[in-house]
Amino acid sequence: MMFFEVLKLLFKKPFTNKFPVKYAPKNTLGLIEKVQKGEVKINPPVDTPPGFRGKLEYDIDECVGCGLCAQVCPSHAIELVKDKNWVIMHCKDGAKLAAPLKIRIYVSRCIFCAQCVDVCPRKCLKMSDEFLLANEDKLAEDLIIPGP
Amino acid sequence: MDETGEIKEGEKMKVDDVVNRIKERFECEVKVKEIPCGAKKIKRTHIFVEIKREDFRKFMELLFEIQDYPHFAVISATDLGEQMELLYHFTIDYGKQNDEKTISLRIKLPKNDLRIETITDLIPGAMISEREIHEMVGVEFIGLKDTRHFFLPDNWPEGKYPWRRDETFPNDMLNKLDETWKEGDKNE
Amino acid sequence: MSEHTYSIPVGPLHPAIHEPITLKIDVEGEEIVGVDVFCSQVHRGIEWLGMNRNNPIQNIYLAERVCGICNVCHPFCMVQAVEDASGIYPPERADYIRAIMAELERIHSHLLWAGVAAHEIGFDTVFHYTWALREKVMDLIEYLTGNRVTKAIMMVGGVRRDISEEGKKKIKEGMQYYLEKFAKIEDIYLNDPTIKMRTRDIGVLTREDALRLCAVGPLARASGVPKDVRQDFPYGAYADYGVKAITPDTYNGEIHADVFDRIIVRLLEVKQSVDIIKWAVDNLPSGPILAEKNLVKLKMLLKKAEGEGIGRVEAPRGEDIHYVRLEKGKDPYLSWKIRAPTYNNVLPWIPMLLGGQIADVPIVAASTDPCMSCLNRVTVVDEKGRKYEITKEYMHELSVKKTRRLMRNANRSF
Amino acid sequence: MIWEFLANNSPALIIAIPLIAAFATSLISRVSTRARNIWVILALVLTEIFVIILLYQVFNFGTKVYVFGASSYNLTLPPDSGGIPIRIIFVVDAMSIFMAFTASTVALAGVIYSISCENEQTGQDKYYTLLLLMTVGMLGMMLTGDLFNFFVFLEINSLASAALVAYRVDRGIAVEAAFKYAIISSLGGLMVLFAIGILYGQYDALNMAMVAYRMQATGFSNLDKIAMALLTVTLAMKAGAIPMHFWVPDGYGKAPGAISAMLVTTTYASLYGLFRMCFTVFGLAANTVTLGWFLIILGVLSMFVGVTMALVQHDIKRLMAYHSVSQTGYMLLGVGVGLATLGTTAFNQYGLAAMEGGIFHLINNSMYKGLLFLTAGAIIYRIGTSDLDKMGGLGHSMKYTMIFFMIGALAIAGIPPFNGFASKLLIYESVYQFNPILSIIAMIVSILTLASFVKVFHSAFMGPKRYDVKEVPLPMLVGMGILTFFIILFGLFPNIAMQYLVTPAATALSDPVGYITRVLGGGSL
Amino acid sequence: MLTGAFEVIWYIAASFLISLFAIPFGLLTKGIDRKLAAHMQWRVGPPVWQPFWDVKKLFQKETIVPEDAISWLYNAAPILCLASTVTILLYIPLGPFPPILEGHGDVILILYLLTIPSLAMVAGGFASSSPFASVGAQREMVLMMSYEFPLAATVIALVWKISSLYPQEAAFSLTAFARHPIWNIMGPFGIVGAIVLLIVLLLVTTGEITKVPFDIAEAETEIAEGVFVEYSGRNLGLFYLADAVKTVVMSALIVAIFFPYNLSPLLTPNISIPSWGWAIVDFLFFLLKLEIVIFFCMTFIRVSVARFRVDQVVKVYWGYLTLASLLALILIALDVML
Amino acid sequence: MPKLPTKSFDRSLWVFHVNTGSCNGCDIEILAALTPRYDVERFGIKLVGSPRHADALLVTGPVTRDMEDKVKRFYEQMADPKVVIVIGSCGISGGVFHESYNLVGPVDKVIPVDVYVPGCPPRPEAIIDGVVKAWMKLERLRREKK
Ligand code: SF4
Ligand code: SF4
Ligand code: SF4
Ligand code: SF4
Ligand code: SF4
Ligand code: SF4
Ligand code: SF4
Ligand code: SF4
Repeated sequence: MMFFEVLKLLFKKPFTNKFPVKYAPKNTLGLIEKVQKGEVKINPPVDTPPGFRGKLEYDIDECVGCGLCAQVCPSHAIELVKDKNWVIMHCKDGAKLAAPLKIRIYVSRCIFCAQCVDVCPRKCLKMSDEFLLANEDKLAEDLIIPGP
Repeated sequence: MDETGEIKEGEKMKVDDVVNRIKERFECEVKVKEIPCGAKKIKRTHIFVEIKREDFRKFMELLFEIQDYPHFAVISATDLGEQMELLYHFTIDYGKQNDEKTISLRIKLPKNDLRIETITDLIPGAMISEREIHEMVGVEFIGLKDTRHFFLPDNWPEGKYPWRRDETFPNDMLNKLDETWKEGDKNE
Repeated sequence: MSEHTYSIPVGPLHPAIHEPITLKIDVEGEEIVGVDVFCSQVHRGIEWLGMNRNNPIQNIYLAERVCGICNVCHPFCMVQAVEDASGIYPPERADYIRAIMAELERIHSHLLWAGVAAHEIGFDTVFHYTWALREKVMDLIEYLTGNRVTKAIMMVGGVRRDISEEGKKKIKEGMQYYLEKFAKIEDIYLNDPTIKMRTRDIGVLTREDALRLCAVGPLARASGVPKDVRQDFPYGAYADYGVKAITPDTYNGEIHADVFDRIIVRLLEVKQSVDIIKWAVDNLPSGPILAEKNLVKLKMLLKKAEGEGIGRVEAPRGEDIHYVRLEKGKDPYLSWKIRAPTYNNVLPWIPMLLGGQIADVPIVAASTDPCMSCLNRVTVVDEKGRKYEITKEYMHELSVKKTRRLMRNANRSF
Repeated sequence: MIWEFLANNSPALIIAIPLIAAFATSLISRVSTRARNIWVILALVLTEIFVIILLYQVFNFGTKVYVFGASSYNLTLPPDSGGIPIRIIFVVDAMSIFMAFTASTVALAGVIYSISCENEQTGQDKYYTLLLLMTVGMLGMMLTGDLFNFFVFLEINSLASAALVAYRVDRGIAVEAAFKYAIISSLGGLMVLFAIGILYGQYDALNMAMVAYRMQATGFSNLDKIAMALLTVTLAMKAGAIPMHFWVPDGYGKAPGAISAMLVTTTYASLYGLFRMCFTVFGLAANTVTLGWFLIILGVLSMFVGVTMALVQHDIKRLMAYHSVSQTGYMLLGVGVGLATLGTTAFNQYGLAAMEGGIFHLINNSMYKGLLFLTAGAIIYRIGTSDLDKMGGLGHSMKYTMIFFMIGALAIAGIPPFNGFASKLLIYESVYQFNPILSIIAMIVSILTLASFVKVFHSAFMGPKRYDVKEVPLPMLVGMGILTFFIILFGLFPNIAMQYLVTPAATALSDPVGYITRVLGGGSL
Repeated sequence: MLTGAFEVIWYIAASFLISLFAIPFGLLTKGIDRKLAAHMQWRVGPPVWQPFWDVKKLFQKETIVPEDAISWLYNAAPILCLASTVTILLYIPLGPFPPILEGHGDVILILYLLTIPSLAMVAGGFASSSPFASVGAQREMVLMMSYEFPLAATVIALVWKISSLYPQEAAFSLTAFARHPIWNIMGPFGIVGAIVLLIVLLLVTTGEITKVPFDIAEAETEIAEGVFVEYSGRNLGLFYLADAVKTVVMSALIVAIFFPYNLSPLLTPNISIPSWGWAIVDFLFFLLKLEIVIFFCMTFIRVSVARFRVDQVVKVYWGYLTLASLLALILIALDVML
Repeated sequence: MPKLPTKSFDRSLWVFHVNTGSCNGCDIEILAALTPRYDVERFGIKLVGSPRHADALLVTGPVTRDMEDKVKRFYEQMADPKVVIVIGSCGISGGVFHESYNLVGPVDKVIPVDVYVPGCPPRPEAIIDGVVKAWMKLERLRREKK
């Protein structure tokens, strides 16, 4: 029987987490401006736990371009690209100028499996807790983790 | 019923018994695979049987003798090049603690004669699976009443079978969704 | 009155969407006389994709996305099959963590189902309430795996994330929460007269039909077939626990095999899951969580492996089976077959809906916890079995007849 | 001068014009069909005009007693003459003229409608002749003050109606329906004649007033009872009340559209007869409570059974026919309550209102039921079938017919602001004091009626286009428009109808003494 | 003639005024309903002004007429629906203010006027030529037929009692109800009967404004919003408004029949403020009564039960509620006789 | 050219949800966004059962062959002004299903898309964020128009 239950609930504090604000603002852009000015505070979303799988972070300097991440990525989100900075490589047949490989990640293709993070031998990939990624453009700068 | 040693013993006999009964009737290869699991290393039993296409119905009869209603799971198909291998997965002795066995029945069909009897008359629940195998690899089930597409759209081209590894695979229908947006790629 | 048989579409694309399946219902008078099912809207060719990717590791995520709801069961099942085929067996700790994950998923899925079922019969409060309670397990899942829905926890030969002491505490807390709330949920679903009114003796699936049509999971159990992979064919930690399949007679000693019984079975299973999780956390063995820590090596091992394996897992909706065949040097599988539970639970709709009423369709279909939406292609089957596409005019005529029937019935009930 | 003469002789003219027109029709049609059409319409327009003139007279000067061929009615019935009628005598009280107004209006609308509706049929001359004869019969029944004349007009009317039902002889079913109708009518006629015989034998009079007067004087004998039973049952049957309604669906269902509409008023002529007998002839002598209950029970049964049967019909006209039965129930109910309370204080409290309701409903029903039959005829005219299952999508092209239909349907369901509501409201609000259950039933029937018409509306007009048809021709729309005008008029301003038509009618009907004194007292009393 | 013209102008002005009150108040009521329902579902819910924004948006949206629809009827239905709903309010006393069309404040008239909005919906549903809309329209008809008996019985039973005590009154007039509040004139049996009738009427109201559990005509999970499935933009907005006003109408009717009390007679001896002040107080009190009635017949019921099936709806109305109202009728009959 | 969105569009957004072959992950998160924890109804967002009523189309899934023209039809049935929000990676780019014989997507190849919400599945809050982005886009458009 829900009759009594609903009456009880009526006087209970709602379960809602009021992210980002309680009600829809009249003017969203205005709200954002106000938030930037610090006049309005945004209610944070439900906390992300440690180890949350959000948008990738890439440490380009550590990357050796082994391509393992691209190999295991199930959704083809990682692309190997040539570094813009050429370096001198030392091989057994002498030194030569080469562009080492780096990667570029298309976040809007990523399915946040963290498989690349696990496989990377240099631990240069990490998952942040950023997950508010909506964008009008799927190729926006925000959604591409640029290689070189 | 709990998982004491005795019962495991009994179960073992039961597996042998099943294997023997199959071997008695058919000239075939029976593989038993036992996989231990958990901390107690309790074993699960898979029985693989390979028979000839001609024996198929007779085998089904035997299956119904072993258990009044064997549970049919699914048919999987593998394209082996010249042959198409069908694997019927059944389970028997369900409903009891740790007593179930799977029986997988392997039948190889030559590519040029992909036909086999239906089992929907015995087990109506096999209908979807037969329809799926029919549309995906082009096996004809003799006696299957409903042969419409189940998973593929209605306008799917005739004679194209997506799960085959030969020229009947619809190569031109492949779609690289991730590539479609490279054209507009600003960073390129 | 001349009665044509006609098909009606049921709830095209409504909020309770699962896997889209086309459901055609032939109606004659008030009665449903024929049911037909199609499933082309959602076919993404996952098996084919899996057979053509680079390596089995990628396929774990593909399996995870067979379904967003059963997203532990499918990978679980697949890695089981791959492990069988390659002989890379997981360590014990991994077995237990897998079981915990699978049971958490069952809790979330059953609560999700219960909410959706309430929504189907227009009981939105219960829907909101149940889903609010469900958030706890979602948080738990997020804490343990890093995402609320897709858990990405399975790996061939083990699991990807360990459960820390902190995690154990959180899990226990969560289970305590559900033990407390369980009484209330039980009271809402099993004692509310309007829910009972809409579900008792509706959509009956007899034991014989359940067997004949190979029903699995709670659907089969509610019909009195005590079939549960965790019990019959235990895998991983379940072999140690000894699960007992739940049938409605454990609750009230009778089996009606109707929608209400399915509610009973699912609710009791939530409780069972809570017990299993508590047991598994308490008995969590120590040790590694992966048989082969180095992924690159694992990849090489799998590449060299040869053999076939069958994975079986009791998903929230019933038995899930994967068949995998590996061949040396072949990327990644020679063969992969997925048999999701709904695959088997679709045909039982036919006897369940036959003879029922049109208004029961949503709740009966939902009672198998299936995948339905976009039921928009309407085909007519007439008495001779001829088929033709329905036209608007025809539909109009039928709806006219329908009014008459309704009015006559209203009239009759004087 | 001439006007005065015409006005004074209006009762005779009302009968004479259509009668003459009827026989002249076939002659004139030799000239041209057009001329004939104009002729027929003209005749009915004239009739209508005289009805209105007479209405004016009756309203202002009270009951009019008219004697054929005598300058003064005093000559006819000297109080000491023993009541033997020397001349044909018409007694036009408010009730009679009320009925005549209804009948002539519907007839006018019907005939205009027929002009184009029937223009493709053969034998139109006969059609119009019969139609006019039918009108004559109806009007005669309503205006006469004489039992035997009543019988004669009844017969004229029955024969003409039967012939008209069979008018579309190409259909076997129509003939069968006509046959049924003819048999019922003649059986009924015989019974009426028999009853009149009984009364004549006892009281030696055929004049209603005289019979009533003498019956009251001598007391209510067993023979009277038989006569009363015969008369009420027969007339109730002719009025289509349950359980003697079996001829109605066939009769209405098979007749051409305009005729169905006029059949409605025809049955009401019988209903009028029933009321007249109950109130004026037997009202003083017999037990009005029993008689009232008899009408009430007939009414409730008709209401309920009629609507229930209607709900399951598949043929638009049969469906409407059952609704006629059901609507007749309301009138029986209203008037029955009036009769049952006649002479008690309750009569003034609510009995009169109930009667007013019943009588008001009579004219209302004639209008909207007539309209509905005309729209049904329009549909059949365009698509050639009356099977609801075969209709659909007409709303796309037959916009006006659809609007007329909607108005008719809403009116019959008693939805404000149409006239059906006005009269039903009177019934509900008075009858409940007699017995609340009756009111509740009346309200339920009303909503069931609505449901049934929504069904028709949906089947016929809604849905995707199925037939490529045009709107019906103008004359048909005009015919429907006339009735619609009254529906809306009476709906929006029920006071007009109440003041000039209904209340006088109800008062006149409930006052048998007044009637008798007027006739026997030489009119000047 | 002149007075006639004046009257007409007055009616038009009055309808306008009434809609000025009823539409915003109806929307506000809807907002309050949604807010309360949300809280009963353990969530925050939309602000109470939400319905205003919804309507504003709907009116600014494109209005699509489906190809197969009978366009004039399709477009006329919503207007008719709203107009007729507003008209009903002219006949209902609003707290301290007598009905504008006084003397016609007639319950039966109101009951029948109440069918017009539903009929407009039915017509609109049929006119959109969509199968779902047709099924919805038919269900709406079934619904209308189902609640008719209990509704009629309720009204007639009460009126019967009043007229048996006060034969000189125009018993069906709502002002008669106001003059003789039924709780005051009922004996013990009658009180019980009246309580039963109040409950019946509350449940009928739930059906009349098509809310769960009787929302079969719009059942979203079964027939995808039913009657309204093809409507969009302005037309949908008009229906939305009509629904809001209808809620006010039904609750005002219940208040007028069962709770015609005003605060002023109670308080006048103690406090003295000008008479317009009392009018305001009474009016506010009336609004409060409306909200309470709406809470019980709409918000509370709809959050605490599941939707019924069509046959169950018919069974509830023709079965249980009919029995209940007959029982009440008998109780009141006892009361009249004793 | 779609009509310019009006101001109050912001505070009343009725959405219609289409599944074009998704895995249900995103769909249940959309549903979750309706439930008490997130309760999008407080922004005036309502899930409706008919595309005619909808202001926004939520699309999930990589668009299977069967769903292609259905999605198009739903889009066309919606009254202007309207927005399309794609939820989930597989609708944006095919995600994990990026090459298959039965897909014709991604969504933006079939109908114009206004906002993309990456995630697999995105959290309910991310879906709310997507809606906010849609509002911002509309407001910006309106400002530019002025
Ligand atoms: S990490 Fe492995 S793949 Fe990368 S450069 Fe080193 S050896 Fe090569
Ligand atoms: S998280 Fe997964 S999907 Fe995303 S880039 Fe890494 S491997 Fe690819
Ligand atoms: S060119 Fe040099 S650096 Fe490059 S692969 Fe060969 S040896 Fe290595
Ligand atoms: S030797 Fe150098 S280039 Fe070769 S695998 Fe090792 S790091 Fe790479
Ligand atoms: S796996 Fe690591 S190091 Fe190798 S390419 Fe990827 S990000 Fe760079
Ligand atoms: S896994 Fe099977 S059912 Fe699912 S989409 Fe792929 S082929 Fe279809
Ligand atoms: S049946 Fe299972 S796998 Fe399929 S959609 Fe439903 S929950 Fe997901
Ligand atoms: S984005 Fe991911 S979770 Fe969402 S539907 Fe697609 S595959 Fe499923």
